[in-house]
Amino acid sequence: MVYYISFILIGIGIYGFLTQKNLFKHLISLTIIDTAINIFIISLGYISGEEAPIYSKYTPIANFVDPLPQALVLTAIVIGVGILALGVSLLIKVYEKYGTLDVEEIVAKEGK
Amino acid sequence: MRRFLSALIVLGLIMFFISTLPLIPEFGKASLSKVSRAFIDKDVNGNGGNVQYGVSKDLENGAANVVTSIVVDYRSFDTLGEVTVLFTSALGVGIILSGYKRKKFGREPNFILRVSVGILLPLILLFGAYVFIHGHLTPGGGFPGGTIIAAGILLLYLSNEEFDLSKTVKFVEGISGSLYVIVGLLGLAVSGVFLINFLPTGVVGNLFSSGIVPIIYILIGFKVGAELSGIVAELHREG
Amino acid sequence: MSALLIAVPLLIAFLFVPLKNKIKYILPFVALFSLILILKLPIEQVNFLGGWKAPFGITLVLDNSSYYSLIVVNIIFFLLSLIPQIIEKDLSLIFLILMASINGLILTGDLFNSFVFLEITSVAAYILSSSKRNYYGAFKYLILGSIAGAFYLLGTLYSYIGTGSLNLADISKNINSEFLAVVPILIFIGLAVETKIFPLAGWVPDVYASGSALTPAILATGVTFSMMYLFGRIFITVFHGEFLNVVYIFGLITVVVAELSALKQDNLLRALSFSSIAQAGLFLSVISMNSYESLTAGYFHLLNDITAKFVLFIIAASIGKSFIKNKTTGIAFSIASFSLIGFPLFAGFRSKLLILKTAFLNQNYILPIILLFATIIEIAYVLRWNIKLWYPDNILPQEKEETQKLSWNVNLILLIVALVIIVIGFYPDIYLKIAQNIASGLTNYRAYVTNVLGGM
Amino acid sequence: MINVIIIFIGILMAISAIFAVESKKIIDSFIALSLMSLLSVFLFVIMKAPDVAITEASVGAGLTTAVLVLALRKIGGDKE
Repeated sequence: MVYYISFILIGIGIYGFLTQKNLFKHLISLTIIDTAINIFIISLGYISGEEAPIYSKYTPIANFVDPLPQALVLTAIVIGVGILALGVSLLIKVYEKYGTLDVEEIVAKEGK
Repeated sequence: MRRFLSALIVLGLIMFFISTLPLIPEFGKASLSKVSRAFIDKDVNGNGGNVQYGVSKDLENGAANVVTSIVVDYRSFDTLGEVTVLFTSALGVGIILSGYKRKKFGREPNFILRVSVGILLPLILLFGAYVFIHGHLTPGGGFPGGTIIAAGILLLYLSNEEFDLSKTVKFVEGISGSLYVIVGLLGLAVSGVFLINFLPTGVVGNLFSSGIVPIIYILIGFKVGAELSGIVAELHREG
Repeated sequence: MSALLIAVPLLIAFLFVPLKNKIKYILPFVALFSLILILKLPIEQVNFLGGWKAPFGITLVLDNSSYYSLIVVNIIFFLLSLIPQIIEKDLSLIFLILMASINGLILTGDLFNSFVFLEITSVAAYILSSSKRNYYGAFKYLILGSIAGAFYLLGTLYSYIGTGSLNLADISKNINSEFLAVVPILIFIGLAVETKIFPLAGWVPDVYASGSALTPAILATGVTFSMMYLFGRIFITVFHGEFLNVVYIFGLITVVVAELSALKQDNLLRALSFSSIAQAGLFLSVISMNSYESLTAGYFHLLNDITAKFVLFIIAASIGKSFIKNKTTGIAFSIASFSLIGFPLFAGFRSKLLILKTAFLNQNYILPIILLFATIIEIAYVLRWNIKLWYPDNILPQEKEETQKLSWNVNLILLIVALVIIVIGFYPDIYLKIAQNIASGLTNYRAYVTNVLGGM
Repeated sequence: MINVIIIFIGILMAISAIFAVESKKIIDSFIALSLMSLLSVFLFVIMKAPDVAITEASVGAGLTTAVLVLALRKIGGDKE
């Protein structure tokens, strides 16, 4: 079930990237794709009936879902926010240089 | 036309993903891989198994939170790389946005904002510190902890016109990053392996356990906090 | 010990954040240190990071192929660090990080770890490509690169599900044919942006032709080489040459499209960028014949290409409209460009000959035709640019005043590299030995698996 | 029961993702994006990944939105 959710979200992200002309929308599409892939990865390690992979008073013995995908997603989220911040700062400079964020207008101004 | 074509591409992509569904286990019916099994049992080097909370001691890795043990110990090198990504992008934001002046509001920030920051900020910082100090016991760790601290710093920027932290941020960022690498190099010096956990691991579940894991997570917390605060500060300058 | 190649540049980058301006003078020493360290390292060494054994922890693998790739990449970095004029003042830190990440990308024996290093490399590349106010090109590169990175991550996770491990050697041993139908597609999309395959190579001219000399000089040489190494490592060693038929077709399409576009350009840097795409396509289609000979030919050609591109891009970005004031630079440019088209007696000729030989050996007749076609187009535009730069027709007097003389160290390094091109044209053994070692390391996947996982 | 919740969250996520991509005002897309991130936090909690959930909540839903809004303010607010 969760698989379909993440596939549809990846699809929406790619669709937004292909159709939208505002550069902000491209960054948003990228974030949607990242989130969708994170959900997909976590769902690959989910085992129903098992607990979160933390030893504690309530779960003293190992009955855990797969912890490795969770560790990978942790890394992926942080990388995603780093790239987003970089993209945002580039976008500010693009706006400063061209006065617009519309792809077609920028391409037209580049040509001149 | 463009929309139709894009929809077609997207549909093809989704069909491709759906066609891979028979390969992957049904939702909720995944099985643990041998790697994960060994991580959970802390049995990579063959002397673990049957870990019990508050009882097992001196295992190869003492973190109660298995995800933390993977992130900061078993796959610590990934985390070093991840911190580097964040470091590089914070640096890049600084390079790309250089030449902006400090933001001037023109009028006093909202009274409620100013007063509540004074009350909230210590709590936010304390909570952030709690999250990354207890990263090996409870959910959380250096990354969310650092982000929470950065959120507190953002509040300071929004409420106080004179506030500037960029020098401190650079300093903290550089020092904590270097310390991370130096801890790794210490392992190289002590036992000939980069990033080895060379401290005693203690009892699973204690605050002072699992060797270098809490130390590294605290360093990561400071580093992530400093980097994200740096990014926020750069974005907050006057355009 | 090989971890030092990554740790030392990173440590210096972290330490010098508060003193960014001093770092420029340290770069050559760091690069030299890495180079000496590599030469001192023993080959066939596997480094288990954190002391966790192979399928569990992260490994750094130093075998024939990664050893020689490291030497190539670090020589490039060393040469670039000796030209401090082209490194803008804030970019020195990025240079260090790029060095660490490319060393890591070549050394790593873990699929997810290679994703992390891929992202570090890309982030550093985005920042480099934004120099000279080229923000839109960098933004385009960022979006494309990150979406490709997402696909790479998906491929990584599929192979984790298929084999229960992230270790390259373990995946190579255990992956089954069902997963081999899916994972290579995702990884191919993930690497297509960095290896400049046709539908996803649209960012290249915008980024390389920004006018900065450093950006193309690093991205088209060191970064491209390490990406091609990673491509070979993953597709040849790990996937045993599965999916390479598709790569072959994409490579040939890339060659044709890029050469035709290069012909149309009226900006030298853009023409060179398209030529860079074309050479990448040629390389990929050559190595997708998947034999020891074809890999040797491919990497030999790649080495010649990056040597020539190193010279061409630096000159094209830093010189004005003519060679009037820089005769020596002009000579280096002409040598490199003749090597690019494969003029007899130059290095490029040797590698193109080797490619033809391998193709006929494999009874492949499409590749030679495409190669011939590409060479004819290359001759057309390379000669045009040489004539245009040596005998500029309508140059204004004040433009002539404005062109500056390049300083002695740039000229010296460019001349040395140009000399290397000529030497390789007569004695190709040095480059051939590197290429053969890389090829034997990549094709011999049984040795790789036993090397990493121990005798099993 | 858990399936119903997941489907419900999934539909909400898809709607907010479409809204984030298609909305005319940029600030609206940021809010929709933030909402989508928050919903994904629920999914992470359901799938027993509290570490990821807390990270996504602070990074994805919190800081990402802050960064985007700061950038939007910097280029002079919402046009169109």
